[in-house]
Amino acid sequence: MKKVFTEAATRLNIPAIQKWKEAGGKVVGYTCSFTPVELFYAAGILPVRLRGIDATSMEIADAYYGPFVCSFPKALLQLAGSGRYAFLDGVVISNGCDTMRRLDDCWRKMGQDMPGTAPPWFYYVDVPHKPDGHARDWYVNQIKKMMAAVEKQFHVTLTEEALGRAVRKQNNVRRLLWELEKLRQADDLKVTGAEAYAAIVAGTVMPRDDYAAHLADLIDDIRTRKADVAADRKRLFLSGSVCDDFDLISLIEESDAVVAGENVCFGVRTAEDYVEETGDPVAALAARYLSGSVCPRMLGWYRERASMHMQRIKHLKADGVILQNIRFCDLHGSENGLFERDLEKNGLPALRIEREYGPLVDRGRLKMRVDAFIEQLTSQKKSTLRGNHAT
Amino acid sequence: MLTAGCDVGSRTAKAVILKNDTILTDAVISARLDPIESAENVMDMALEQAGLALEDIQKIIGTGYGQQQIPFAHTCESEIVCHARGAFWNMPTARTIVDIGGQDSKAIKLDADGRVIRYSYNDKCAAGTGRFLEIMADALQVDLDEMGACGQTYQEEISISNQCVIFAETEVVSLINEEKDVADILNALHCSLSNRVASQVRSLLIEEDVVMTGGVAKNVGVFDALAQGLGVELKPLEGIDPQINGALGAALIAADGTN
Amino acid sequence: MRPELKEYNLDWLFAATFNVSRNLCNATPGELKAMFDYIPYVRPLLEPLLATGKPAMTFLDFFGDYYTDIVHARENNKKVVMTTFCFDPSVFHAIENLVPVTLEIGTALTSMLWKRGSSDFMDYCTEIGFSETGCSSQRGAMGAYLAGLGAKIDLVALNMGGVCDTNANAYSFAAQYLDIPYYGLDYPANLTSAEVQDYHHKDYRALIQFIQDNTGCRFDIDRLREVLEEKKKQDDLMNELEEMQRLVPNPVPGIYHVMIYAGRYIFSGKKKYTQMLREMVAIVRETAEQGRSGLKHGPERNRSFLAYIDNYSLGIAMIEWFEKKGISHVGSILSRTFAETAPYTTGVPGTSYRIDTTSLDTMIDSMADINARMPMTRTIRGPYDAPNMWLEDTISLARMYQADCCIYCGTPGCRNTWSNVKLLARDLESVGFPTHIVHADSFDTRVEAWETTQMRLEEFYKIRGLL
Amino acid sequence: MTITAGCDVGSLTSKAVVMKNRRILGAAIIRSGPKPAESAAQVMAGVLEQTGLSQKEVACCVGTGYGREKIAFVDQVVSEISCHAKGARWLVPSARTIFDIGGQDCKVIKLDPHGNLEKFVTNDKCASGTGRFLDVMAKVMNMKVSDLGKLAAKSDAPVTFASVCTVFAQADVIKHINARRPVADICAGINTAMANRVSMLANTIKLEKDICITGGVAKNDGVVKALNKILGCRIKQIKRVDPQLTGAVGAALFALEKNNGDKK
Repeated sequence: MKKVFTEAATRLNIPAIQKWKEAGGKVVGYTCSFTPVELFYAAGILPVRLRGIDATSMEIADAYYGPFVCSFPKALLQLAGSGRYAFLDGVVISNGCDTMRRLDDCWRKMGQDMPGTAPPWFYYVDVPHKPDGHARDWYVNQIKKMMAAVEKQFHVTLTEEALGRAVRKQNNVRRLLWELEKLRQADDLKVTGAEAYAAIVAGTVMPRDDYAAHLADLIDDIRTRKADVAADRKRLFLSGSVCDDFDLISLIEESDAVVAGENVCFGVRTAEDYVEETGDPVAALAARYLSGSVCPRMLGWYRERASMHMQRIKHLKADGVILQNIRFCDLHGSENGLFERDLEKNGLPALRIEREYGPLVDRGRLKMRVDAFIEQLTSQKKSTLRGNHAT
Repeated sequence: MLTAGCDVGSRTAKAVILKNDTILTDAVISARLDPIESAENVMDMALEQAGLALEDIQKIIGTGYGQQQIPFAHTCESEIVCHARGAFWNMPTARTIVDIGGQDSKAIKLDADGRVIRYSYNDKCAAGTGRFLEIMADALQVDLDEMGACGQTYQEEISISNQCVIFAETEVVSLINEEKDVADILNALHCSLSNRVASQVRSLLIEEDVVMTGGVAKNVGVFDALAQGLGVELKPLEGIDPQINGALGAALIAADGTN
Repeated sequence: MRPELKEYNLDWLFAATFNVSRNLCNATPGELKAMFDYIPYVRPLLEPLLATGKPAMTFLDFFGDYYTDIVHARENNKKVVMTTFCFDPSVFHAIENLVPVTLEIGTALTSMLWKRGSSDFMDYCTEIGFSETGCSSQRGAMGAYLAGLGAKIDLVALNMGGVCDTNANAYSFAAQYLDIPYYGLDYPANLTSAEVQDYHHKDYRALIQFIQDNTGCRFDIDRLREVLEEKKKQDDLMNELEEMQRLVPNPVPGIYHVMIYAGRYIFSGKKKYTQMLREMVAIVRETAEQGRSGLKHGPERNRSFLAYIDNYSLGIAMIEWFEKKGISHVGSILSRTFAETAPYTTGVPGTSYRIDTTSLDTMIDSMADINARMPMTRTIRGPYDAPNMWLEDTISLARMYQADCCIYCGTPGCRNTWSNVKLLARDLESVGFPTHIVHADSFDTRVEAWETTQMRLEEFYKIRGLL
Repeated sequence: MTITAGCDVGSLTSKAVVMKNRRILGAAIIRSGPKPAESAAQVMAGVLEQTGLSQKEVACCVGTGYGREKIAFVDQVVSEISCHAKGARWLVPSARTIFDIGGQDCKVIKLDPHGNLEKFVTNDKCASGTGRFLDVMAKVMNMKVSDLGKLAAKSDAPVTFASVCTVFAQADVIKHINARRPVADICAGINTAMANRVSMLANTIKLEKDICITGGVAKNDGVVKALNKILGCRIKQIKRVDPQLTGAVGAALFALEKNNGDKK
């Protein structure tokens, strides 16, 4: 376990961010993985994915949001309202889903009620709900607009060179993450889900150079390891709504299972998952961020997601899949239903769970279901499962 | 002139008898299954204490969950109005009133003349109501009236965040199984309830003085946690049992009407 | 789903219900009374509906046509397209062999007409893997079609992505579950910029391509022009009703609103819908001339604006309750057009649409603009407090119709409005509109019993001194 | 001859079963105390006394249920889902689907033709559809849960509940009582509400016949009848032992397998 990763994955204002601020650097938070972070790196700004970790109560957030909405944006609002996000110089909110785009409404209102709880700069970016044709052109323009807004707000100029450099750096990180994925595909699994997940989450909040170096270390270290952490344990794949909750991973790994891979908003999905380094960088960014339609917010593109999902699960040699979604997350909530159906058609057992974002509640009930799921995998003939991977 | 208010709630029934605008007597009983019976019993008790008969009372106003079933009430008033009236009479500086009842919790905003300007009920979730505490008291086998004091002695801060009351109960059971201290669990429950209610009050924009009415106000644990959740000073009613506030308000409104 | 329910076809049930009830219009009061005893659950909708006279006759008539078309779609070699309420269907009517099915209409009807509402269909959606917390307005009828208890759906086309992802998500689930093609128009937060308009136009052309590819049929230009010309007339008639609604007392009956938008969602651009609107205008004119209110009895004691949608449980219980209390319903966000000729849209460039039938291109652009300015695709797309969005629309409409207060009614499945309705209510209060938030589900009485909703409403009107 | 035992420590009740080969020697059910370890010891002691055996004569013991991790004397722990499947399959060999409705949650378990655990669903969203729902309702009606079923049988017009939420349904019950609705109809309404919730959960996995029901609620004929009606099929009820013991029986059977396995 790399301390720097676990720390980054379990704390909000991590040393790396504090150092960055002390050096006079700007920090901008973003809510959705469709935000092209490269342009912030190019502007010398640190983009940080917003997380609602350890929001134990919602007395502030519930004053703005209604009762029937996802607890993730609520948790973000709660933390902002309690001053935990005071280090942000700006926030980019996008239309990830209905509730998330309304974070803009709620956060601005809270800023009026409680001075100092809103960042000095809000930017709303309109990501199309389809990846191709006129939608892609649209997104190119939106990225250009956002770049102009960043230049104006932070008094910087975004040169094509700078953008190119940022793209190359981020691509390097993506390739490293794919290296990690490849290591997790090995017959002998050398890294636990908790460890890998920490590394992946850390990648959404740490400065690039810093992160790339640590990630490279981790990968080298894993290569030297001998023991198979999945020996006589089940390899599980975790999928669904955004998840920053390490208790969930450790709860799964406390039972006879290892999380071999995950598909939850961040991280990489395929070896091809990088930004074209030649030609117009903005067009390349738009193309990459819309490609693969990796989130159910890309309505009508389920088949693409499903096949990508299936490929990864097979290559990671998962014995079963845990499909989780946050309560009131309709997008993942219903897509998990389709995944469950299609996975089981392919002989891959799935367990669906609905949870609240943030501190794990009801550990006992959850543990019972994970244990039972593992017993289910054991009692069914492995051959049929492995057989599928072979094909 | 004699007026009375009768507040039939889901867990208790209360009655207050007023002479002009001084409280002659008040009574609180635990509710019977049949609201009519609750109403009659509590009223008889109050009348007996005051040495009066029902006919002596010029006007009786009913309120609360079972208001429609009160046989002897001349009219009914909503709990909102009654709690507002009672609290304002008790504390003319009150601008925001919080009442946690058995079935629902209410936040009420008053203007300088004690008129209700805005109010809200708990979001559709029982985890923000007195019922929450009742069920938990059951699970912990603690007397409802002792929960508050008992929770004050907590050592460790734990959080119970489950949305569903019944699942929260499961959470409590597992905390007991983890051999957590009852005081710590109670404190967690008080915070969990208070935070739900706090957000409800915040959405109306808090204006001081903020006063808490209703039986739950006697639970110091909830009272303190709520004050913390609101981030302002929370005031108790002066010199009366907060539980009778609804009935008191009803009696006062009855008096207003007859003057 | 309960086995016995699997024996009935939803479209057929509706077709039968409306085809029978359209004959009731000529029935004597005695006959009606006898009839109602046999249909206790249909009565709460049918009785107040029939009370409106002529418009009801036309309304029942085209609803009968609508579901009969759906029932016979197969044998008439017509394709069935599943779509949503805020999608203007005139484009479908411009194609010979295409029949639209609108889920929200089916859900509302089951909630209004059936004892258990559409709860069995809603639960069926959960049973096949759809999110239980999704919006009930789709889950109701969707369950029936996914269970094969309605017309076989050939394709899905709608316009809610970006405005209401929850809605679009239900349709994309249906398309995937039935393994049929899907196209959704996509809407950014902004409404008025040239960039957005261009995006709308391109998106709509792609939709038309999609429809042609998947139905194997082309648009009949003359037919399209005919439909749009008809729609112009309809907009003008709706505007006239809206205009008269400004009078005190308000001569427009509350139930008209539901009839107007229900009709619009299925019959926009069709002659029978125009006819219903004409009949309404005639009646309202007369009422207005006599200086009467549209209420069945008693004076107008309060004017309430529905800041979102209406409640469709137990017939039209809420609208009937308004009637009883002397509250005149001055419309909801759903019950209006945003045509450039509409009283409150004139002078606000980009927020309204113009129907231009000069060429195929101008007609397609017009349809794109109409769809981008349906009640919800216009009003709840951007931040609630941005220009021409939810707050501004609500305030200007409430003021225009001299509303005394606002009521929010919706569904717990509405991520959009439940994310900011508390803010809306606050702001409405601050400009002087007492606002009540109903926690019930407009389509599913299991969420909150109507008695509870009614009790809270009573309390609101009483405490805030509105009656 | 091998003696094995199963101990099922639930949040409301604790059960223990002692088996000789595949024959049940003794069984006990007690109310769970606050400490699972103690409840386990207590219920186990009870069975041993009943059967005149001592702990060391038990070749192998498997623990299950809510407090399984806390039981001192077990050789292995298995989740209650597997144990209920195992036990039910042994008690009703034709069973392919098992409803286990316990105090705190409701599980629907599907077995493949060989009796392997194929799929399961549990109620994670809502507590209505659990034994707790009936407890709470019975408390409001101030009658015993078992009477709900008996009385419901007399009803031909069950009331409908506005809310599915256990807590709000309580208010509904009170409302119906105040409205002077016949008690039988209210009881029937409670059972139907419960059955509706369970059937929705059950239908999320394709039901295979035969279906059998275990757990405390299995003893409530009213709910079972309502379920039969809604699902349109006959649920087999466990007669050989108290259905509440199914999990413990399954655990004892697992213990036997483990024991034989270890010998080999």
